[in-house]
Amino acid sequence: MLLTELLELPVLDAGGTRLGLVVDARFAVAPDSLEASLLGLLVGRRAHAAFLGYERKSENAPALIARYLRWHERGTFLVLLQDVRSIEPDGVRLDSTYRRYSPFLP
Amino acid sequence: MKGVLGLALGVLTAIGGFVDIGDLVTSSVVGSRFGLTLVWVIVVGVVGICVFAQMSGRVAAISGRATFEIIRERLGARVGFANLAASFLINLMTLTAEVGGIALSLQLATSIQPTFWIPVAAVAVWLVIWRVKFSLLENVTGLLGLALVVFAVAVFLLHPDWKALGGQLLLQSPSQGSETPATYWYFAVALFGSAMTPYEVFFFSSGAIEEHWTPKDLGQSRINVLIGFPLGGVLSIAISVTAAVVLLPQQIQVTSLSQVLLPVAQAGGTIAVIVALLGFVAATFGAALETTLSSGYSLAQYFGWPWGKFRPPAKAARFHLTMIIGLVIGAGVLLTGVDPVQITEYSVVFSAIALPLTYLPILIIANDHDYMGDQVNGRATNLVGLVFLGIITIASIAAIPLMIVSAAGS
Amino acid sequence: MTASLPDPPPVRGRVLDARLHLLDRQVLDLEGQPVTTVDDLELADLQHGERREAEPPTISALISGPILTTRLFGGRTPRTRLHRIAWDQVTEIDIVLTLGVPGDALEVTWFERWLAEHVIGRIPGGRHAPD
Amino acid sequence: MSVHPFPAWARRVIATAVVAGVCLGTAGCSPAYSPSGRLAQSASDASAQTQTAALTLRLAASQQLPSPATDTALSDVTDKLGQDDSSLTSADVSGRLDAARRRILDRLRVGEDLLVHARVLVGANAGAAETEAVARRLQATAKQLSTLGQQLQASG
Repeated sequence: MLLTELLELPVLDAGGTRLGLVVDARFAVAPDSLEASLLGLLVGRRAHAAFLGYERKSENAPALIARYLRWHERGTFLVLLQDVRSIEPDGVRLDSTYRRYSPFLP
Repeated sequence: MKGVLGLALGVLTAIGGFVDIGDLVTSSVVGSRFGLTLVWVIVVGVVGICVFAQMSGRVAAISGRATFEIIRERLGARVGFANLAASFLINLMTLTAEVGGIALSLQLATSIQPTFWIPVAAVAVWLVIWRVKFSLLENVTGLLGLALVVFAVAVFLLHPDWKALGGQLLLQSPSQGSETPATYWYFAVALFGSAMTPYEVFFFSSGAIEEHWTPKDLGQSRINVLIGFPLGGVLSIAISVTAAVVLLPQQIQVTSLSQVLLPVAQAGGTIAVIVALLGFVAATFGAALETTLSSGYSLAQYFGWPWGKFRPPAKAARFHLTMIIGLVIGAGVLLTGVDPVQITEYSVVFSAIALPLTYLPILIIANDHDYMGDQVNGRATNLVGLVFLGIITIASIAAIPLMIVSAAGS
Repeated sequence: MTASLPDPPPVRGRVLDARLHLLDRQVLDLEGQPVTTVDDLELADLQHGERREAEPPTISALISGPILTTRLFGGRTPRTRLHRIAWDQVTEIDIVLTLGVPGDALEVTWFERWLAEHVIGRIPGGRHAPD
Repeated sequence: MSVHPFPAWARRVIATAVVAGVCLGTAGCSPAYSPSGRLAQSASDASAQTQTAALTLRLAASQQLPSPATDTALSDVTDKLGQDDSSLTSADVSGRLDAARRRILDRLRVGEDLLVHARVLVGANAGAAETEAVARRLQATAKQLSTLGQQLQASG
């Protein structure tokens, strides 16, 4: 599968309620081999403004832009791969026991 | 001693390189129609270009990323592509205007038709890009462009009524004779666009990489920009003043390049005219080089192709092909007989429209520690940057409605 | 709201977001020459349907090519028209991605090489830098 | 997801239509597009060009403008006056405006004739007195054209 086939898919909970869109995919890169394995998906309200990443980074400047974009992207959260039940061409379904994590990058 | 020379050379180049066909035409048009009531826009525009040229140069020197790479990385493929399409077309328009400007300047010097000069100019621009080193082309056109100082000299030779001129500087009722407020603000946007044209930033940041800048070169670049650009802006203002002193009282609204020259002739006679024409050719030729290179830079940086004059052309084939195609299109458009002065007038307004999408990514990257380490923007720079982003956005939104209401300033 | 969410469990290695840190980035070759930009990423072991795999999916290749038109206008590009650069050729991930191979050895640079060979290189002076 | 009564493309079309409507509406009310506004514009353009010819002629006579620049400046004026001439000739107006159009065109053609004369004088390196006489007449024509333009603008 290509990354762009995953991005912008709707994300649904076990009951079929729409939670948002896949705005990005988080990977862990092994320090030596550089193998990049999928950790989870970032779910947000809108996909198209998320590339600036203010809601995931500690950058705070310029303050006005940072604050606006963070407000604009509020509600973005991370779900871990283990909480993803299925990925279909028309949407991503989560387990009933899924948990929301902070989208901030470590 | 070598350091001082290098410094002087950089500053002089920045002054001479600041003015292009857009500044020549727009400053003169505005001076001949509104006197000095719009000079404040040139001042604002110069401060803006100083802030963002400096910022893009700093980002390029520290992170090694030129402006269009950043635009794509920060705006994504889709919005970045929209920006590329708009910037590329506007740049092509400006390129066409500059090549047309060379042809018109050479016509003024020789009275041979521009249709003869257009292909000559396009081939000359290509040859210089193909074979001449980056630093050489920048320095020679910049230094020859200094001939435009003749406009500043002309201001004094005209013995204007300084008091009356000073009175015009203060922002007053925009209605000057038969001009409407819409026309006034339309030309304010045009003047702003001519001072802050995006190609200057593409060229400046890519030039930093062409010349392999390191953070150590930033001091020099800051001085070039902070002294050179304002002095270049003074030349723009001088052009405006000569038009305001000689042409405005006679109700001559500038519509051709030959009219820009008349006040210089009145002030300093034949010799001044010859010097001014040298300045015209150098300024338009230099800007034609910059816009041609910028067309290659923007496309290559978006798609990740190899680019730059420091590589042999065969090592940056698509970059060179883009520039050749750009020049062919520009010359082709001009040979249909369109008026380069009109292309210029539209290109500066469209530049103003495209400004926010170019300057926002620069401002954001200049704050990103991944790219800039601990050299991110300070608070003061961010404040000024944000203020300008606001001004740019307003100008960009207002441009089209003003263009329609004022019938493109007619 | 966001601030009140718990942090995810820590993992070994660097954590990055594909769109933020990989997509649309410049790719350089062994010698630092530009190769392409990252238009898309290929994910191995990730198929449509229920997730059963024990191992997490990994990035298997950088993709470049006319995928851009689909990212711009939607739709899908036939796989055969995509250029793959295997992920294990990536040697460094920074604000650019660096490969451990020369760019000329990669399929993605064929048009650049063809143009250099047949057009730009044939124009006098095209093969050496300006002096 | 909230449900919209129209699909996305329809909303886009509607938004574009509204923006275009507002633009055209303001343009319709703008004096720059009214028939009298356009006539006034042509008159003031022609005035500026005729005035330019007078200035160029004087600078050439006093040896302040080299001859290639003089030729170019005068030929630029000729081109622009020709454009004003053809747009006035083809202007579709009637009644009071048509009368104004004829008056402007009449003055403009006087200007064009003077310009031909001026170019001959420049080519022949004529004396200062002779050129000054033509320059004055060009200036007078420019003044008349400008007055005609202002009258049109004032009458709306």
